[in-house]
Amino acid sequence: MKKIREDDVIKLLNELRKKYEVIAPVKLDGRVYFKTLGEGDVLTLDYVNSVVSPKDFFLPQKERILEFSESGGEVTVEDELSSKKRVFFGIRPCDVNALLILDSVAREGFEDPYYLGRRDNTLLISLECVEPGDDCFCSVFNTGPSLDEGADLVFTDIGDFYLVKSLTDEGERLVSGSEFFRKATGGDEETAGKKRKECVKGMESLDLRNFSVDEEVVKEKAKRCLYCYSCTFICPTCYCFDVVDRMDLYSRNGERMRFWDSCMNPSFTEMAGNFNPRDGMVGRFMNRINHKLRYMRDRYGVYGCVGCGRCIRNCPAGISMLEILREGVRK
Amino acid sequence: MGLVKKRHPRIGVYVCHCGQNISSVVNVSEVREYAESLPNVVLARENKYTCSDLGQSSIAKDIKKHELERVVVASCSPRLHEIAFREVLDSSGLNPYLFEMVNIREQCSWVHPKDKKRATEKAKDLVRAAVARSMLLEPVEKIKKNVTKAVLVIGGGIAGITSALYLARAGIKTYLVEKEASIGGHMAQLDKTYPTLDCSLCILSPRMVDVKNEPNIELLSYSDVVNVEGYVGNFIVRVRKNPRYVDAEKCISCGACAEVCPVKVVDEFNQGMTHRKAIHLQFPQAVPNTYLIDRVNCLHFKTGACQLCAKKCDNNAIDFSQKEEFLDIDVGSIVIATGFQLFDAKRKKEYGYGRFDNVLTNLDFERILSADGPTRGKIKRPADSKKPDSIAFIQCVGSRDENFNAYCSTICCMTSLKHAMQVKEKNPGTEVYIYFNDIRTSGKDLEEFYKRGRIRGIYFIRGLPPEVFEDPETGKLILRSEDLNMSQILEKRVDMVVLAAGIEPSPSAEKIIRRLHLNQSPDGFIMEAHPKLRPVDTNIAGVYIAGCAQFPKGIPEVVAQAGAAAMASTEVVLKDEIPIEETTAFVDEGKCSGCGICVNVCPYEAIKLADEGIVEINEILCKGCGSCAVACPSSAIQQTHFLDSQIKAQIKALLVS
Amino acid sequence: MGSDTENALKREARNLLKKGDVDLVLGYCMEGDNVIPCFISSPGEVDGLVWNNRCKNNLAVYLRELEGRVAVVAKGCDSRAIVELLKAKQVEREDLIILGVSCRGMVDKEGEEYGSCRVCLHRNPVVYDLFVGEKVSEREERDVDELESLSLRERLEFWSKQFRKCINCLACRNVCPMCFCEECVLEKKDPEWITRAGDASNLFLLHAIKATHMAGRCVECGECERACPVDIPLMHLYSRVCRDVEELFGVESGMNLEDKPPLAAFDLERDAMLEENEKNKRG
Amino acid sequence: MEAKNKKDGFEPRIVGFLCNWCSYAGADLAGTSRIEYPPNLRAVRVMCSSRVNPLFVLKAFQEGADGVFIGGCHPQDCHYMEGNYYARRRFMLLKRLIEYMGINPGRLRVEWVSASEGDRFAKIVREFTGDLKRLGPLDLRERVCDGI
Repeated sequence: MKKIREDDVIKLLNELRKKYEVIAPVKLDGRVYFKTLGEGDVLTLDYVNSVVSPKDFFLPQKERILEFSESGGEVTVEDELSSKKRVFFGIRPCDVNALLILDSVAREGFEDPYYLGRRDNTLLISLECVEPGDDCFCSVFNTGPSLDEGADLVFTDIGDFYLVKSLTDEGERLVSGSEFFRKATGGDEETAGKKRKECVKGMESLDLRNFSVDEEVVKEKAKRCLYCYSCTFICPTCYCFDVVDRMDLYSRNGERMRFWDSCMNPSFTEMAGNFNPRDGMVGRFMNRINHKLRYMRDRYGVYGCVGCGRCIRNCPAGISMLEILREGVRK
Repeated sequence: MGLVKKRHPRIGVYVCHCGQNISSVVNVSEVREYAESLPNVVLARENKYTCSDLGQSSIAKDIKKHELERVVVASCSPRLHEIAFREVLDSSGLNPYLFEMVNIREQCSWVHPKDKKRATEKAKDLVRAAVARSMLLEPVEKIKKNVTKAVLVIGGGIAGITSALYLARAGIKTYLVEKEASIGGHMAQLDKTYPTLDCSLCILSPRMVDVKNEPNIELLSYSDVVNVEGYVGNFIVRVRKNPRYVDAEKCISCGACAEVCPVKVVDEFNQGMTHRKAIHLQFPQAVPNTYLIDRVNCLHFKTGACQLCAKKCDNNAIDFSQKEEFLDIDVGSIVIATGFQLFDAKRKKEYGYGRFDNVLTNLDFERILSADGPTRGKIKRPADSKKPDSIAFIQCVGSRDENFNAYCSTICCMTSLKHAMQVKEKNPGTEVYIYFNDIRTSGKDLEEFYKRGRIRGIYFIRGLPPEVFEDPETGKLILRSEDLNMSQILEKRVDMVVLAAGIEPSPSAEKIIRRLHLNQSPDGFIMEAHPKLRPVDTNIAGVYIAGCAQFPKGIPEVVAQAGAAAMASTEVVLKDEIPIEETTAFVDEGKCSGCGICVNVCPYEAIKLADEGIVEINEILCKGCGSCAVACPSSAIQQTHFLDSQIKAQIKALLVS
Repeated sequence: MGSDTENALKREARNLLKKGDVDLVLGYCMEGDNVIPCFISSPGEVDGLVWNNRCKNNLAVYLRELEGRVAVVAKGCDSRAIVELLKAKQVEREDLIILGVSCRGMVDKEGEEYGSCRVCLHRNPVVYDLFVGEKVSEREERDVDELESLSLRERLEFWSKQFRKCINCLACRNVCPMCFCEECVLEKKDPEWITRAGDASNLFLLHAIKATHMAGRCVECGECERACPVDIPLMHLYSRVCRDVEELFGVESGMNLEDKPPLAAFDLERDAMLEENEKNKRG
Repeated sequence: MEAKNKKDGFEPRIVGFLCNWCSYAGADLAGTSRIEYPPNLRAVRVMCSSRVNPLFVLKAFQEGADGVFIGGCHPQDCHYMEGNYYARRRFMLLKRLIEYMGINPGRLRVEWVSASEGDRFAKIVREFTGDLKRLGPLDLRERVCDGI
């Protein structure tokens, strides 16, 4: 086990910036976002979690996936794959678990080379949580506040220092190749353990063994839903996207773009000719809940929710995923 | 319906030299080459004159040979030749709306002669935008509608009578609506007409009778137009027939009823200078020649009693139970001949009309001169029935006056001159003065008429008196003025003053103007579509104007214009069907949320909120301004040929560098 | 705050449901320590109704989707939204019973008053069938907008920075009680005005277009700002438009059923004068 | 600061929406009367100024226009009677909005030009082009995306 002084973290990241693109939390208008660090950016270590989930850096809100052009009847296509080396610093354990879910989606069957290009070239340095946020419920899914797999390095706040645990060889290499890390003591580890326990205590504990989605409850909540679908945009595990070809003026050359879409959007399932198999708001809401809490589990063996609490925090109609879980257990 | 491929249409571009009008500034070859390089352009040509027969036929040939699906011509303003080029497409089997014109003459070569390089760049930009737009053009189908073969003439003065007779005699069903009890209008009130000094009713009356006898005319007198709906070729007009309380079928105009009627009221036809009964005939020659009970004054309607007239009438023509009736008539076109109203001379307070008994208007004086009038044609002072020894006429009362009407009322000079000559004829000893600004005599035989007046010993005084005073003891009227020709102050004491009150638009036209959204000139008259070339057309297709509703004018001009309006209105009703504005707005029903904001901005009431909570656009009423398409927040309304997508393509293409 | 008002509200709601005057009461209730919108259809559930300073939601947004006769709890902004929905024929007056309540400003979980509430000018309902509680005094004037003191360049920078945060989720539109278009022009595909996968200038365009569409419609309830996950100060933009509409055309949206939509009306003489003034000021 | 060094030789790009009946005809008259003006304006012909959606203007700015011109009939002369009255309100408001968002309202110019005012049309384009030269390039896309 190693540790690093809090003041040295920024030095470490500056060091890493020489070789990597470094993504880290910064404050913007008083709230925290992940951002590619540039000159003049101020790193923040004082945060619960980011407003927008880290998925934006792996499955961006919008991206160009290929370019095409036509000339003399021949069409040329050029893929845009990323192989840029990156370090993602400060990702929370819940969000690391969310990436693991996205990984399953991207790797299974039809591979998503655009996502994987970014994912496989990014080192994750996770920051464990020592104090839960108001809406956090990772404890329910065991996706936090501590982390044992999924990242390359895990930092734990132990006061003036961060305890550093490496989970992969690459993480290990990074630690051993840097002058900022020093040996941790048994006391450090003890402090970290205590802090983790404290943190869990402050959160909801639910036994999901008897959980099933209570559709009546969900329907009742659906009535309230305003279909703003910001929950799906900030959710770290929602991965639905739309693809559109943007053509030039003369419909000869163009680019293929993909961008986030939402299952809550009425046009999501709309077909040519205006038929919509999932017409109606309740149906769309139900699908989102079922997708998170049933279908993902059936398919990948894990819940599609990691308890980051972003949707709860942001819902204008006060709809709470945790409440749905509670009701599902209560039943 | 043919198929138009949307994505890669085959485009032909023609860049015009226009002799040297364009090519002396714009590098035409460079523009053509550029056009050729644009995707989807299969050919680009240069022409010396694209609009020439040669140019047009080369386009026609290319359309066939090269299977062109879009044609772009870069030449002069589309306002000049767009229609001609569209016809080339039409006759070559391509929808005429698959054409786009680029203005590189009026808006390029002619205005940028010193900067050839940038003028050429601009021409290229414009061509690029036109090509981009042309790709998104869609064929537009012509809309045609059946025509109702009937005409409505509103107003039964000499203008309306003339129009109605022309139309009816041409075999067209004509409705003539007159608000008064009889047709005839102001002309029926005149004694004589200038410059011939023939008796007004003698020439008018036979025409009035013709109207009565003409089988193609349906005369609706004592009636008002209360509503007009529809559009050229298919107007629906609602007319209210007011009750006369006298059965026209039974009344033989014997006048026995009026003799026994106990109610005496002021007679409007004689300008209030005599009295009539509550049951009356407007004037002896009235058409229709049917008596009428004036409901406001009739004792029966006031008290429920009386009915003396009914008891007296042998034919039982009196019918107190008559009610107003509403008729809906269908017509293809409308002639508006609502005439004028006389300027209210009381508004010109300085002249004392209404205050001094011996101050009259020109129309009052007509009645005094008339053999049917209050004095049986003898000229008498109203105050004491004394024969006047001197009469002064004051011109431009309410006309050419910034306080009232700035325009010249056209007819007052000759009217006063006519009156002066009639005075001289009847009482040669009477002194006659005409106070004037300018004497206007433009028109056939009018200058000669003026000369005749001058040798009759009429005094013409340049310069209007600012005020008329009355000597309370003698009743003489005192006029002080500056004689501008002699540069001296004049004072005249006369027995009588006649004011040449001007002409104003008739308020009875107001409702029709509003209903039909007719354009008005600032002075309130109905505006013609073009002051020279379309003098009887209005801004609304199928609606025409005749007579003083358009502007003050003399009888010959009124009659000529009435004939023209009749002719113009036949242009519509002689057709079986007529084309309708094609670049109209349409609504995508699936996208309309029914908020109705578009209804507010449509000046033609072409948009209605239907029961299903979406709007409907009447493509016939729509004139294609496109305002609704902008008001609609979801762009559910679009304008044909000016689609959002087409305009967006233009904007983008203009700015691609 | 509010327990008298809350009890009165319960009384009225119970009455209406008992008498069968309405099928549904739309109000607020608690879920945990959250206040959430609720739909009450039987007198027995009425006890769950609450009225306090956490009832932030504009309930008008639900009205278009509800069937039957509805009694709706309406504070100032809710009632103004209802007026606009009525004007746009999106709801029927006879299907509504408006339970007016006056608002003292809503606060978030931390007890901080929402921005839109801090500057609210109409806390009392403008239209209602039954009024519950007491009226509150209203602010007379709008606050000075701090953005006004910025230079043009700074303002463009400010908004660009804000819009670069935008993740194009359109929550601001989706929660807006005034956004009821069948197809939103922001998502239109033919033509596509906003390139959905385009650069940030598209987001500038998106928010500018949305602002033009709020003119004469926005009731300044602040739902958009609360729904925005990335805290774009949208109410600055829309309040600006409201202020402009008010200054120019003398109309405040949601205040009067008789008002014509200001951009679908004109006043010949006044507009000519305005045009002259504006030209002198803005070129 | 607004793009100082770009100003030299800068030629503003203007998109002009002209109504068919008055402004477009006025622009044509400028041509037939051979009244010169700078070639910076590219016209888009619409039937009425009321067809010009504020979003056309915003789109033009986004696509790189330095200025947008809207020409309609004089008040009371609209071919469609009321169109320019709606246009007038829409663009008064839009001017204020773009100003608030940081675009100089002088970049949007609305004028009523009759079919007989060829000289006036030319004068306006001359003036507007000059104004925009002084303001420099707008570069909205670049400035929004990169914060320059």
